[in-house]
Amino acid sequence: MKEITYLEAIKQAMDEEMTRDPSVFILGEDVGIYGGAFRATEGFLEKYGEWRILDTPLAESGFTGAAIGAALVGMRPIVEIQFSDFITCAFDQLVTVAAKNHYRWGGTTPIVVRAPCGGNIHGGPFHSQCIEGYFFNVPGLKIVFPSTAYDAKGLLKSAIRDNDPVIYCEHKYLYRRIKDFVPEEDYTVPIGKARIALEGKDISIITYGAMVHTAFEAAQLLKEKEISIEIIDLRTILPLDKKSIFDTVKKTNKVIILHEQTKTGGVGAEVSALINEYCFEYLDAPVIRVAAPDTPVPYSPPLEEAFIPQTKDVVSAIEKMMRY
Amino acid sequence: MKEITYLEAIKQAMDEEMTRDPSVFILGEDVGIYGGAFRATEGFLEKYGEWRILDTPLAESGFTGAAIGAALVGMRPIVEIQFSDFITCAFDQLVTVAAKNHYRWGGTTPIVVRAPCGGNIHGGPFHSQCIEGYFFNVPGLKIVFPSTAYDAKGLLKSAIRDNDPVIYCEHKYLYRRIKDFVPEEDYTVPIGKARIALEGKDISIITYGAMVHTAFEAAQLLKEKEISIEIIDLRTILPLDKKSIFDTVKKTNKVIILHEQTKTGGVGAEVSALINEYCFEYLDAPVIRVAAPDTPVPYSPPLEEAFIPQTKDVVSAIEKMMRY
Amino acid sequence: MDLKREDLLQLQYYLKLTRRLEDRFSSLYHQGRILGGAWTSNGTEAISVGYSYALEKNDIAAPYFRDMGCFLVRGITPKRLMAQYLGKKTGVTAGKEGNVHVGDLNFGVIGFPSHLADNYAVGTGAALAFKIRGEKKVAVACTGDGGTSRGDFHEAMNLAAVRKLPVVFICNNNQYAYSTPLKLQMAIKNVAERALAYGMPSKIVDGNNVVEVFTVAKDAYDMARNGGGPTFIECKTMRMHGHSEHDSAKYVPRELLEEWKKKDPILNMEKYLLENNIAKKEELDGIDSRVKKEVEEAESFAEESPYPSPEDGLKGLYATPIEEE
Amino acid sequence: MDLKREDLLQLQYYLKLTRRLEDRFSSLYHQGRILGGAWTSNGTEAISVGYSYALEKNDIAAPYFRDMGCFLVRGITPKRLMAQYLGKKTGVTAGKEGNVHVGDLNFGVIGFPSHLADNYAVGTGAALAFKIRGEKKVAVACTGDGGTSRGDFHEAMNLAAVRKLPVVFICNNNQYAYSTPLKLQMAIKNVAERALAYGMPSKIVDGNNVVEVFTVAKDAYDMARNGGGPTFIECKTMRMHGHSEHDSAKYVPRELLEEWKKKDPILNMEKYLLENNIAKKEELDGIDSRVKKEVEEAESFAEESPYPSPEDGLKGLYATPIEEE
Ligand SMILES: Cc1ncc(C[n+]2csc(CCOP(=O)(O)OP(=O)(O)O)c2C)c(N)n1
Ligand SMILES: Cc1ncc(C[n+]2csc(CCOP(=O)(O)OP(=O)(O)O)c2C)c(N)n1
Ligand SMILES: [Mg+2]
Ligand SMILES: [Mg+2]
Repeated sequence: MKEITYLEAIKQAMDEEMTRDPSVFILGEDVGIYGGAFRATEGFLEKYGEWRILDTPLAESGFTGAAIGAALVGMRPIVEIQFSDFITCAFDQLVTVAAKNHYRWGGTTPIVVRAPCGGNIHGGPFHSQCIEGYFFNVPGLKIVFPSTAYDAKGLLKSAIRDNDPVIYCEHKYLYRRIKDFVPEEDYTVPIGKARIALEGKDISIITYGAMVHTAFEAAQLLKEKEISIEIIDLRTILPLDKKSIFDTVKKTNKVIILHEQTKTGGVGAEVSALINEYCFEYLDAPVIRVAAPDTPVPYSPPLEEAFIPQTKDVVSAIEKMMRY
Repeated sequence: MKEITYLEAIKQAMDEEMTRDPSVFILGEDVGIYGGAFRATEGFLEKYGEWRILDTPLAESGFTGAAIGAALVGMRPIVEIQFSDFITCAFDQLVTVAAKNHYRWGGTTPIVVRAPCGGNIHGGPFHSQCIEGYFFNVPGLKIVFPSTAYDAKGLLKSAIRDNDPVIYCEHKYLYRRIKDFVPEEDYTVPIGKARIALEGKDISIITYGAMVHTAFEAAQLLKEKEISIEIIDLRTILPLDKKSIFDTVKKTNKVIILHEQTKTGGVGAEVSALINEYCFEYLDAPVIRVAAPDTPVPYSPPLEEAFIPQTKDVVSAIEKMMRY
Repeated sequence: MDLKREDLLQLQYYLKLTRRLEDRFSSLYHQGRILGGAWTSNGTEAISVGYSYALEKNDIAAPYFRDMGCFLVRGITPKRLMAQYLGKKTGVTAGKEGNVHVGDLNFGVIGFPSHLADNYAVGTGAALAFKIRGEKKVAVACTGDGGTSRGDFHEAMNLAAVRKLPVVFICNNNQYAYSTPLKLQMAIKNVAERALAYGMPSKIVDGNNVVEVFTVAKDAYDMARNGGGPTFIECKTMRMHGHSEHDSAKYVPRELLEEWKKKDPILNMEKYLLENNIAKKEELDGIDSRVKKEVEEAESFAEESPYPSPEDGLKGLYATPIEEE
Repeated sequence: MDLKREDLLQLQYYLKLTRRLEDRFSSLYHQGRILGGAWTSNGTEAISVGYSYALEKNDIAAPYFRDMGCFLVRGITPKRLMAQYLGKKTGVTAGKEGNVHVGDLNFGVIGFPSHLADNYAVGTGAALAFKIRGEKKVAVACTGDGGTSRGDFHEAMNLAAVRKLPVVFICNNNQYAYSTPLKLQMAIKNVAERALAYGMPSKIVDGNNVVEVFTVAKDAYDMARNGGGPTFIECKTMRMHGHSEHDSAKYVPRELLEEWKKKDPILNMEKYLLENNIAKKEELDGIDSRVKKEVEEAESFAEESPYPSPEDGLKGLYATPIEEE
């Protein structure tokens, strides 16, 4: 076991997969000589050469479309979108082509789209968004969002080996801020499976991405008040792991859904609706969503702090629910 | 009062607004000499000339962006997307620019994007989609979806006069199939307000678009079985009219959400989550969603029929709920 | 250019097969037996037949919706295409997709997504794969004159040129995009001028001359295959039917159609074959009967084929489905 | 070209103001007092200053993120810009947006969305409005060399050319897009060649010569204003800082920077003013002190300004909010 950061985990996953499988290659803006805006591919150009680490023109739709075409004829491209916000420019290729190829005519499109997401880095409206909402109503895509270095590595390997288009959301705030021990040998984390990040019995927090850490902070504070929190880290957003969701509801009977994405039409809405539909009788209180308000991500520190769900927001939602 | 089709209602709304306000103009593919793929602008080119009815190059992003720019300097453009499916090509301009202009820097963007949506016309995956899901997690947009000729006209006028970007979903299946009596004089239907399409007391069906008519068929069949259905026609999808939703829940205590859009991450998820959060104690049964399965819209008749929610699906969901 | 006699006859066969099959689609559409819509390449068949016939077996095509000739030349049978149009289980997409929205990688054909020019980028990606793997294959991608106005056209052409990828871009310039004439689509005289923006060589060919399309495409493939990079080929032609079979195309001047009728690609080819003593009248008639029979058989096959069953529509979303516990 | 002495001095003033203000942003960023990021136009200021100075009051600019000169010339004050960078309530966007992601229609400046080339389409739309209304106004839109690879560049240029809209497109060709050199961005020698695809006239100018940028832009505006349609102007220059202030730009050969340092636009202009006896050394020093003072005042103003309060972030989503009952 070795302790590595979330960013290092991403880098290792790509490096090991590229070594293992010659069909894996990376394309995007500044992934080559610069090693990527966040340095996820540092040193890769020297190691793999300019035909497996492609600095592309500034053209998200074109290079995502090209990745799709390469995938259809047997490659496993990893597309780096410099900031996930720019994925809007590749929306058509992902939704129209990649998502529907297999259903429509049997084309297999094993691409991974790495999307550096999320706020708390003072990036403002265009360098802070969570983009899973754009793709959440699109059948045919898979979406994952790791919260730990262990999962970051294991899920990225699974995504690369998967035969469907996977949007891999990686949270920029976590890149250098969290570390984990990961095995030295090859391992994967399955797509489609949530994990119990913390076992508890009073209330479940269902969450993912950077908010898993916010949930932990809340759980820590609430422990002192003798409230026992269970944290479910979804890890895969699409398709959702319904069983894990339902199991925790049946256990604690009280649920908070927490995400950094804006509230309306967010992942939390679907989780809540599923719980309502399938676990109605197990609920001892309404399902509450703690999420960002319905605005772009503001830039100024006091605004951004108010935008991103904070530990105190989670704590007060839980205290309110305990009183229900 | 005069009886007109849904399509005629759309046409009249545009015609009257163009006559009333010289800042209104229309752009898109084949809206000029051809009068639009669905004939919504037939005769307009002769009447308003080639600078207010613009046949554009085949370039959804470019002409949507141009509409945004024109709107910022005082025009009120109506963008026709030939089939709503092609709106994926304009996604970036709508989400990045139009939706965020006002919040980010105070720019006012009064554009209407007409999106001919929906299936049941044997159009297959790319001429049948409901696209509200792509935009439902995007703060800053408004989305409306009329189900009657009356609302089609009134909502389109409101959308044109509104100062924010409005995505106007119009259901192709309804174009020539439904008729309403509409006033001869000017009227509008407010954005943000649902309507009670049918008063009832046992179960509420919350729905919108073409599914309102499916809900009516179900209500008709259930009447014979002495089940009284209330139908809420949302009309505006974003932002949702929470009060109308909560009022009906408080009245009937049982809710079915019905939509043609695919289930996961659909509008129904948000409606269900809101009900859970704010009307938990009023619920006598789980909130059930009747929606399309999570696949593209298939072409072949038996597949398309299985894809689109049918009256019988609604009836059986309601019968099940009545037994709950 | 090394077209043998058999090749020339095959080209004529494919032109006629495409014409007849699409004519049949058109009739069935008008009879209400094909639902939704029907698009034909009527009058422009030489383009897809020509560029496809010039490919080698392992090459890849990323066609657009007026490329019925491509599906046929690459080996997708009239039976499967007819069943596709009728929404039958035996269709290329087993009823999931309709009409021209089809592809089959067993025949090296990438599916056409409705969104024009998307396949320019996708085709470029196939070429990128060949380049990365060091394979001597090429990709060909096609779109209409209207499609060249889309962003994906630009992004794909540029990427292909920068990386000198083995891809050839075909443009079916049939002078209209639905009702939109060229002068509202672009302010240049030839679509080929678009290629100047990328430093990419371009060619203008008579899109109604299948031998010319074949020859120019073949040269471009050869160049691409040998590391010479991409070429853009503008094929000048005229759309002889409406945009789709429901469209009477009143916006097209009748004289324009009269003029182009004389340049019909099948007549052109027939004349060429006869005047140069390459084929006899009887042989050409033989092609006609063969084509007629094939299309009839295709129709019977499709009519007799079952529809998919409703559950089939729920399958195939993912290549690797995730099991629910 | 009718630049009076005052105009020439004003141009030099704006060049220096832009330089000094951005230098200050850079320092504050490195001190950790500006959060997120800071981008400068260092070495390329003549472009945005030149094209903006040539506009008339009621014209519209749709700039990109290296156009600080545009904000300043159009009248957005250093105070509001400094407050913008510091996230203060008195900033142009009151803290909603940061740094260069800013616009204010009171000064005819459309906000810059981060997504490059989006503003080419938006600017084209402003020109379309002018054309529809029969107003004699022009719009100018700007992007970088990298931005010209995007689909929106293509779609906007084409639309503007087809409709002969009164819009002028500027390209800041500073030879890099982040770390990506021109040769990986396009396979042409001059970005201006892109315009050939649209039948649009283009010009190549020395982007480090503010008088040249001004003059060529002015001519293009005049032509556009009088119905002559759009022009594409490539301004050749060199990005002298990193992509943003965190980037040391090791990937840029030092000799290239050395060479371009000699062509600094402010030095250029100073030489021109002195050698032609247009201004005296003291006058130019006067500009320096004026600029210094303004930037200092801007900083004090911004430092003393309050932050927005958390509730402010919930306001302003819609222009016409929908009241909930
Ligand atoms: C992105 C996109 N927008 C709109 C359409 C609808 N549409 C289908 S064909 C067509 C015209 C195509 O013109 P062109 O590219 O010249 O091809 P042609 O039909 O003439 O062969 C349009 C607008 C589409 N398929 N894709
Ligand atoms: C659509 C899009 N993709 C990616 C980015 C991230 N990004 C910001 S600036 C930049 C490079 C821009 O290069 P260029 O257009 O040459 O402008 P310059 O920075 O050189 O002035 C990139 C990739 C972006 N802003 N927009
Ligand atoms: Mg055409
Ligand atoms: Mg640059």
